[in-house]
Amino acid sequence: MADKTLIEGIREALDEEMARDERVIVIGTDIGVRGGVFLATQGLYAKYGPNRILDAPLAESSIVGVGIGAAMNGLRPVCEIQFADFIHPAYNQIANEAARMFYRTGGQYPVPMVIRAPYGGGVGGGLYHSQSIEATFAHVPGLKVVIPATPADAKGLLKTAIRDNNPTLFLEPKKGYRMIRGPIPEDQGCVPFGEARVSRPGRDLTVLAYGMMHFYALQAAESAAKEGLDVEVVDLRTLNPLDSAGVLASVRRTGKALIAYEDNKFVGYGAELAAQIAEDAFTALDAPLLRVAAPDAPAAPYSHPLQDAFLPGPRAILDGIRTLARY
Amino acid sequence: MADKTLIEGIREALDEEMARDERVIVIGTDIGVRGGVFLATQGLYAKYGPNRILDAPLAESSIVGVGIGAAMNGLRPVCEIQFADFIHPAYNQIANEAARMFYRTGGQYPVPMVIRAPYGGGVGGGLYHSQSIEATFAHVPGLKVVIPATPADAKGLLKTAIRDNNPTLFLEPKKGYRMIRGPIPEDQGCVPFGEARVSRPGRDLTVLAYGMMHFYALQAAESAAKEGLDVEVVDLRTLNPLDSAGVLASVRRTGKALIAYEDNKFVGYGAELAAQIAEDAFTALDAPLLRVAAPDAPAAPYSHPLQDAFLPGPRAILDGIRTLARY
Amino acid sequence: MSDTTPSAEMLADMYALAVRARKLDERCWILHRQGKIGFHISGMGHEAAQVAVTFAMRRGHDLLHPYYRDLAMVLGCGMPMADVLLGSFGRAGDPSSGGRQMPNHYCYKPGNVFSVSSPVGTQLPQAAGLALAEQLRGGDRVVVTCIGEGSTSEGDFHEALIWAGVRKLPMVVVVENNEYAISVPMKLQMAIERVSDRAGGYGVRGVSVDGLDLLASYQAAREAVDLARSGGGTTLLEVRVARLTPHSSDDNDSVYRPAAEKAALKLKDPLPKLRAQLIAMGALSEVAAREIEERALSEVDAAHRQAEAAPYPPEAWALGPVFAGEEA
Amino acid sequence: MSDTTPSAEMLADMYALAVRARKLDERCWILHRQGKIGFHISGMGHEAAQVAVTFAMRRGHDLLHPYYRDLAMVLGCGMPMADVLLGSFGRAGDPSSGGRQMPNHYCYKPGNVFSVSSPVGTQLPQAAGLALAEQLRGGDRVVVTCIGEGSTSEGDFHEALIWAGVRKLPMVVVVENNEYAISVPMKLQMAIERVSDRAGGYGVRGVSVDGLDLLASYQAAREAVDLARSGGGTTLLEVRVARLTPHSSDDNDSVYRPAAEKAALKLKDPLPKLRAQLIAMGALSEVAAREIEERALSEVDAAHRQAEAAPYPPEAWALGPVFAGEEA
Ligand SMILES: Cc1ncc(C[n+]2csc(CCOP(=O)(O)OP(=O)(O)O)c2C)c(N)n1
Ligand SMILES: Cc1ncc(C[n+]2csc(CCOP(=O)(O)OP(=O)(O)O)c2C)c(N)n1
Ligand SMILES: [Mg+2]
Ligand SMILES: [Mg+2]
Repeated sequence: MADKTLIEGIREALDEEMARDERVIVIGTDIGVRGGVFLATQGLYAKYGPNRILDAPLAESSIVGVGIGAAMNGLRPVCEIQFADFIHPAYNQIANEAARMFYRTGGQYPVPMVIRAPYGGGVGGGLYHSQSIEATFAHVPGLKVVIPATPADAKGLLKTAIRDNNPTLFLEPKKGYRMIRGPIPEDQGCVPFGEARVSRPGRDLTVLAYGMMHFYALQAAESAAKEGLDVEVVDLRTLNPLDSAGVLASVRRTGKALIAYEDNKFVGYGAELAAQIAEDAFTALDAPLLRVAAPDAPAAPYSHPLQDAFLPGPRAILDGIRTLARY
Repeated sequence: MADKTLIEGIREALDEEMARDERVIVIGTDIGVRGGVFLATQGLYAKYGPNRILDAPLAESSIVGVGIGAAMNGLRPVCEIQFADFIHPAYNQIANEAARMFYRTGGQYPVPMVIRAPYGGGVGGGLYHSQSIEATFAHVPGLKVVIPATPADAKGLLKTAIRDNNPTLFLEPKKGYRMIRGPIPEDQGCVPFGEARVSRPGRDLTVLAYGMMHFYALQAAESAAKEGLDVEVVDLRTLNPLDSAGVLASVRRTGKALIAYEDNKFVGYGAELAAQIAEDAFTALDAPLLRVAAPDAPAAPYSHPLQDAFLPGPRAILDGIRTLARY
Repeated sequence: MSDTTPSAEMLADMYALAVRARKLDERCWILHRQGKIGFHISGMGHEAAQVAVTFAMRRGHDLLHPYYRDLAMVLGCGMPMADVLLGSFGRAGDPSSGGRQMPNHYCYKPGNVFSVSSPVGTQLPQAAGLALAEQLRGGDRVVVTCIGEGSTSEGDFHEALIWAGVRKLPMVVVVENNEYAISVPMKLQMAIERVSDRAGGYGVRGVSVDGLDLLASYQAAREAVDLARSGGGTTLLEVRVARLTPHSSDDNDSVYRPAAEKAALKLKDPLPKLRAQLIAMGALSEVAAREIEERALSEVDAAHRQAEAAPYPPEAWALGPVFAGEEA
Repeated sequence: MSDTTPSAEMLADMYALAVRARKLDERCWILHRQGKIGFHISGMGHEAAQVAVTFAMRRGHDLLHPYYRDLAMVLGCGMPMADVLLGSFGRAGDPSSGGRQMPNHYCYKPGNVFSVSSPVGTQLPQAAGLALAEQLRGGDRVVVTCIGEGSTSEGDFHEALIWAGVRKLPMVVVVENNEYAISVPMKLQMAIERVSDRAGGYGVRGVSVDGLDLLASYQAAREAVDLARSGGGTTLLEVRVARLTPHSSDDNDSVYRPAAEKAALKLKDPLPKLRAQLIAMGALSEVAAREIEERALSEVDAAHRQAEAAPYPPEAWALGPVFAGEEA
């Protein structure tokens, strides 16, 4: 089985789900003939035509709002936001509308919609092509938040998202689009939500991560192994629902947890992981928790030395591993 | 000194700051002749006229966006969002623009702007007049987030916010507007940001809270005292900057921390408090951390029994205190 | 034109709907003053226009994404009075939200009425999405959505109208212009005389009509709905109405509305005018009118009794359902 | 009209600015191909309109809130070429952001140029706020802000234009219409022929002009700026331009732009046309034109050398400043 890229996993999922269910449509900017700025929809316009792949006006609130309406009228839209940084104009439609619709109608109107967005830094994108937005949206009740870390998961989780009857924010680590490679089984099916994956078992401590930081965590664990440290790496895969049981089980096994995320540290997603561990696995802890995250400055700057200084990577994780191991 | 209400503190701060500095203007809907839907600006239109108190079109993104522009051109706007739930359309202007402007211009363009918004539940407002939004915005680097819990702080912190050269989200616990009463010194000056306040010293455990939950925490602590529990209550006052040192000092003294917030629990602001404690006061902890917060459903429902079931209050905090005390 | 002229029977039905909405609305104000319900936001003064639009639709077939003032429209789409009041009382049987949303945040699935939100303007892109789905599948249902004139200042209005124009969506956007957004007068929302002047910028049809005149409104609405159904795209239909009440039960409009203006409001009330007009036209007799009014009142009484006696929702409804269960 | 007709000297200056922008722009594409800079987004094809607008302003006095294509405008407002390139190279000396923002996200405080953001459309409400502050203090500075035609679909465009109309703000909103938003053609953004048709809905003046024609653009821009300064409110000024390049250095436009259309672009280039026109008018001699071109190229060379040799920012700049220090 030849390795594929993460973006191929995305494209295959879209293609197969569109072939499988004609209610699936895609809405976004530059997704038609252009095939998306990252080519996630390449070839789909030619295959499914303008009634399934809809180039939208440059207006994110409407991309989501129109998606909600279409979802409530029998379709299953996949809305593409070109960069996660540009989802902000749609925050109202996502948080106040899509996420609350099912609850506010007492379960009468589900909103089966996926919002895809490339996120994260390291591509020289500066403040507005580098943001991590998962904490903001994981906090919104009624919205599922998914981040794949492997090509197979990209495909399997996106399939699940499209078939799920809830609004789902599907965040794709854009730096990993072509950098993260791996096998995708021919018959790759849906990957269930709410199941974290121990991607590297270990005994000394647990690193909790997702997306690009999971990729780096594996590298850091590899380096740590050379120093005799046996690090367990857990890939969360879905941030909401979170596999709390899986997270706690790992931490209970190892007694130490490093929480790695690329977003700004303060009130980031890792804070929730820390809180749950400090509430529910307190007695199993042999050391303080440790978060490795981006500083609380706006986002990764453009200039390469600044970008490098800003973003946490394998080295920062390895440093954290050493600190925790020493404790 | 006769007691005043929290909303009076707000109004006095606006009035005094407008009198003091003619660059201060107020922008919002229904803030003119109407005096605001909660009467925060009552009397100010008559006093300062239409060039200082500007009724805006019903368009929150522009209320903030226009505020940013005015702030960059020499004014000091106070923008009112009628309910925190309606700030969502302005998320882009706040998070991408106001908060990032200073950093992205290398310190050339500060944005001295306050965004005031009544927030929180308990007033029969249903899903869209009850939301807590502090976690979402405290996570945004470059934005200060302030929540007063007393009339004096309402006045003193708002004065500070207006004089601060950074964009500040000033969240007012609307249920407390008239319910929270207390003295406001005649010469009430600025209350500095970043200084939490021990509003009730105690030895057995610490309750960390802000806004309405601080009000309830004092009630719960009172009840607990009758059961022989000596509870310390800390009012955070500013969520960003957070007085981490003050928080940690209290928890180190008592060894136990209950974190109370009215927002949805998952990835809420309390998670950050938990994380910092679990990182930096781990060895001082005698018990797991405990969060008392709203469930992860959209927001407080309208129907009174549902609203009561949804919102955390003194009873939930007291239950938490007992649990922690027993540990 | 002639084939869209309402029959005498239909005119009587229209009057009946307007009266039903008015009587129920009045009851809500009373219930609020009595402290029995926590909130009310009113359609009084908007009824003629709302009835006109409702009758222009194929009710139960076409889709309605209304806003909080559209009491006559949701009644017209089949929502029982008792269901409205169950919402006002926050009772379990409330079909809009099971007591979760504030009163007047209507949702009535059997009548194809979509859920009213509080953040104004959000329904417009959603309505465009409803219409887009209809168009893509080749359906013949028209989407009607409503909004206040103040709320057209929100960016969502603009974005939805762009979709409407670009894709010629089968939609009617009804702007109920009562010249106020709470206290903010229309001239602070727009530097134009008629909201329909905004249509030109979107390549959609714009029409303004006296929304206090039911017959004129019906003609305009009917043309808009028919045009949408026949592939002619969206109409931005402004109905000029009057807000006969304060903004809501939380508002005191004497602070910002001149006394003379308030006094003159009575003259704008579309109902007495409609009544006289229909009687003059012979579409209604005085007796029939009175019968309609009495029937509406008994209906209100019965609904009131039923709703007030209904049980509150179980506490568990505060917690969910938040997520839809899985299905393939 | 006659008093706004540019003198020969001014025409030569205009040509010089257009040429400076073009030469610098071309250099950036080369630097990108050489892998020396990470990104470039171009103003080629927009220069005539941009120069016209810039010269209509009181440069250094009026305020400019531009967008990423406005290279000629920021140069016209006094930003040195080297400063532009310091941004492209991500060097410490970049006056826009100290290397924090992507290239072409201009900010130049000495020239009253406000900071370009990436999220499109956000500058418009901000520009309205700049203009509001100016108006409230009785100042005479005009605010010029620019946006692409695709970005006018964002809600922020609508909301800003509402403020502009309601408050008669001293502002010019320049829509640089190059008929594409990356790959999305204008007809998917709007069901109208001219962006200026959107002005009517806001009660502001709307003008469309051939932005490839510098003289026509100057007249239109000058009228708009003068009107704004004299209290006449905002003009929505559409300049019809051509995007001679792919959207940015990340784009491949041959996927979506027909080959014939691409081939025909050369004919649209405003610079050769302007050159010939000015020479025909006698505003410029062939020699003078060549001198301008050569001077521009030397300026580019010098700026290039300076910027490439400049140091990177210190790592600490990644962390801040995030917050402004306190002052009373
Ligand atoms: C996004 C948002 N901002 C503010 C409010 C508060 N609010 C509720 S109704 C209203 C006025 C709406 O006026 P208009 O659109 O003219 O409708 P009308 O009530 O006059 O029918 C306001 C400001 C809201 N519901 N949503
Ligand atoms: C809010 C937002 N959404 C998407 C983008 C990505 N993007 C950058 S430029 C652009 C096209 C803009 O087109 P137009 O406004 O016509 O300006 P042009 O580039 O043609 O001059 C897009 C979609 C963005 N920068 N901001
Ligand atoms: Mg109105
Ligand atoms: Mg364009």
